[in-house]
Amino acid sequence: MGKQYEIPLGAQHISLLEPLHFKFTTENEKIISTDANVYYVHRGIEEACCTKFKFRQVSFVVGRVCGLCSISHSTAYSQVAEKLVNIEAPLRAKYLRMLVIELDRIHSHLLCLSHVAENAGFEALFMKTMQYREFSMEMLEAVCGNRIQYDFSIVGGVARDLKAEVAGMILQRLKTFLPQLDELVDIFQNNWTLSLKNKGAGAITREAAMRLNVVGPFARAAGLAIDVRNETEDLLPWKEVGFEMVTDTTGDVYARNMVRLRELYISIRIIRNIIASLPESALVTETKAFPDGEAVVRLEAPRGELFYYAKGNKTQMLERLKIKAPTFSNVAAMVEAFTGNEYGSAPAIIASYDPCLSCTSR
Amino acid sequence: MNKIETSVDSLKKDIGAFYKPDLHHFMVMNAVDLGDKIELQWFFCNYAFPSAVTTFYTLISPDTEVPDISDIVPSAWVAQAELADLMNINIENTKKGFVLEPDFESGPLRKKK
Amino acid sequence: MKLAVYRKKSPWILHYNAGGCNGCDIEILACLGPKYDIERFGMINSGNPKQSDILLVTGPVTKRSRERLVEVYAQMPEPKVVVSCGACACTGGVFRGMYNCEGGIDQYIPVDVYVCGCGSRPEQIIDGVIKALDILERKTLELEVSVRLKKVPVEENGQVNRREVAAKIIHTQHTYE
Amino acid sequence: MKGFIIPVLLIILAPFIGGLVHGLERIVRARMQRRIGPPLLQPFYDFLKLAGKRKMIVHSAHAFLGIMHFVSLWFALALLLLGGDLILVIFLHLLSTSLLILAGYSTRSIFSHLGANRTAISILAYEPVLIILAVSFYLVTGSFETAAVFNYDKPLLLEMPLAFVALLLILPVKLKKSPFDVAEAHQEITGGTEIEFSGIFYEAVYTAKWLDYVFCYTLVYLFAGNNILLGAALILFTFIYVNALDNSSARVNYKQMLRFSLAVAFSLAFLNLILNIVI
Repeated sequence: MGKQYEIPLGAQHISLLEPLHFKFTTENEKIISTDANVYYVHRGIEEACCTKFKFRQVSFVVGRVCGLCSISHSTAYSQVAEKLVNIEAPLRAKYLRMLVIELDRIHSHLLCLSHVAENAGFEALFMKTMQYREFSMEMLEAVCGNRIQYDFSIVGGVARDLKAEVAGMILQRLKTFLPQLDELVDIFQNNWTLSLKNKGAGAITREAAMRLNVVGPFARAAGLAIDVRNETEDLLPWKEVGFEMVTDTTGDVYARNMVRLRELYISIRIIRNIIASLPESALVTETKAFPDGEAVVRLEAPRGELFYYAKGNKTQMLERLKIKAPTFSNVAAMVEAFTGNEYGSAPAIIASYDPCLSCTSR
Repeated sequence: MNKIETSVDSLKKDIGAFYKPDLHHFMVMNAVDLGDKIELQWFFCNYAFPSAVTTFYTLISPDTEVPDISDIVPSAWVAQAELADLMNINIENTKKGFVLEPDFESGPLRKKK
Repeated sequence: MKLAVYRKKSPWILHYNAGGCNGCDIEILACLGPKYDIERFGMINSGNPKQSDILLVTGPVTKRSRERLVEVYAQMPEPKVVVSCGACACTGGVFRGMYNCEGGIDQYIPVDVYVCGCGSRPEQIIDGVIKALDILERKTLELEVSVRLKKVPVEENGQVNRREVAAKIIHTQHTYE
Repeated sequence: MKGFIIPVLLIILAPFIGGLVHGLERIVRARMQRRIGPPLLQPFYDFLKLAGKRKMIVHSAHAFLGIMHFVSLWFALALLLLGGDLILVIFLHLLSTSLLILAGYSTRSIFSHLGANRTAISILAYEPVLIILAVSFYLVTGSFETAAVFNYDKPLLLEMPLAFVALLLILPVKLKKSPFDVAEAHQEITGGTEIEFSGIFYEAVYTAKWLDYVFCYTLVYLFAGNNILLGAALILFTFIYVNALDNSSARVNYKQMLRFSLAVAFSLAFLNLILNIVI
């Protein structure tokens, strides 16, 4: 028995993007138990959505829940509001939503991978991934008009159309991105020091993932096939555009990296299929109805399942809006998966969870 | 959405009979303030039929003590701690102060009288 | 030798998220990347308050992060400047008036440069930091002169009454050259 | 007299040379990462800026230990360049690192403690190899004095190639570069022992890093004997090797580092020692 140290990580730390506090109890730098405080970013958006903003404005507010997956939030809200006012978005709007969600997934996954690389002490790989990621930011800017916070999805449809020259540009940039992605896969798979750091770190078994209700790449890396895109629902026709489930078995940092990288290939395929088969229709379904009743919507954000519950009362204001972000489901497993690891791997493990605390605490 | 009514007393029995860890996925716990009553909801979905969402709901008065289901669903403590703070309801084994600072009036999501 | 000139050439950055949506934070991360490369101005993301010159803050101040914000600011040695990134950090933005938000970091710490935008583009952030460097150069060393007590401490029952002493300290105004 | 002027000049200019090396290294690393990178004189700008910052100290002993770390490292370097006893040089260097470890333990910050722990462990990783190197030099040249090495007329690289490889393997530990930069580990413990230093006292620790560059590259130069051209080539090779390694590897944890350096670097150096005894 060595002496036990308590190591605090956060709320301000160079390896963290956002305020998050972990307290590790360690023995010879081996983590024995973990304590987490994830509610630094609680702002009270759920309350404001029901008292300060009308239901058509809320899709812009919920985009600000999280800057990384703002399109997933505004799309999920738009869908739940469409259910409440009993309309359906046009097919072209659905395809454009999927296009932006997949572009957003590319940028989010690459950011996560670069963050893992930096926290593992691999600065050059961080720079390389950030460089390759810039193309997705430029494409998002070309499609939506902003690098982050797209405000693309509105109640009833989407706000902007996809121009033909932008579509051509996306296809061209994807062509240059594909060999770069192969290069990243090669480095993440074969670099010896990176695999020393990543293999076996922060591992979680399939049983534990099931017991703790893990979602997203975190669960898929452990072998739990849970992906909302796999549903055959009519909200967004993922299967039409070539979705395929990606899973791994080991559940460690390495497997999570691999799942993210392989999902990027699927995303590229989806984007190509969408651009090839973009249907012609209106962009927005107009309605004058007010929200009534209650509805739930699930959507696959880059980090996992996003869940929206809304209840209307036939006025402009919603009665209740509940947002369940992907990281919220993962908090319990995040705390458990540290046990038994070196403190030195902890920053890389945190980055590989891809935690989004502004989603979690709203 | 498949809604099943339950009560505070039979909640643990109902969820315990329904929930299978390898079949069901607990999503979140939610509460809606209906004025004098609070509606509590527990959302589950199925891995095999992901579009089927099952909801357990019950109506309680604000001072009722709600049973803790984290011995059946281990990850439920996060949702319970958040709801206890935001709705100012009593949940068994759950301390307040997880979300809000101590100097803040509790229950911001409750209806203002 | 005027050392103030060199402050401009080697600004070390400390980044703190006081409850924002991550949008501005990933743009700050993008600034470090090869496309924008702020290291060519000599900037390092140091991550240690004791060795930093510029505090980049994003997000409206939430109630739980406010103490950390003030603490991080207090740990930085003078001269230092604060740059608030994004609409939320400047005024509270869309979160202004929400129950757990304070609305803008200038409620707690003095801000030198406000960078607008939701989210701020990397070009804007770099521009804001360059503006902050001019202010950093003009800050004088008077800031670090500690205030001496002018009067004899008041003794009450044989003990120094610190509250009364503090009330009588003459606060000197910080001035720019 | 001529042989005396150059070492003295080198000793006086050591911080400047080290700063230039550091600036060059930052540019080289940035170019390897497809960036432009800072100007060459950036370390000196940092130096002058830190001189103008407010002096915040944790306690006076902590600041004093930081400055003494710099001073004793300069002494070790001076002794190395003036042709002193190599064993003494290594132990003076050990002393200066111990002062930094003491400074790390003297504060209450947990990161500082962890950094001190890890610095102590990295000493364990590189110090045995350095000692064996000194003994090998003695076996080849017949003297522990570095003056004898500087005047040795054959390149030592050919006589003890395995020792050079061992030195190359432990240099990343010494210079705090990936994959063995556990003592600094910016993303884990934000600089380790140097976390609590600020202002002019941080400058001492920052400049000591520059001296470490000169110290390490002088050790590399020893392998060239009196052949200046070969020495310059060796230093250039080592410089590129260290930076390329830094840019192509992640950080390993301290146990893996210790295992690697004791199993591979130490046994290489030991094998070299045995070969030197036999031949």
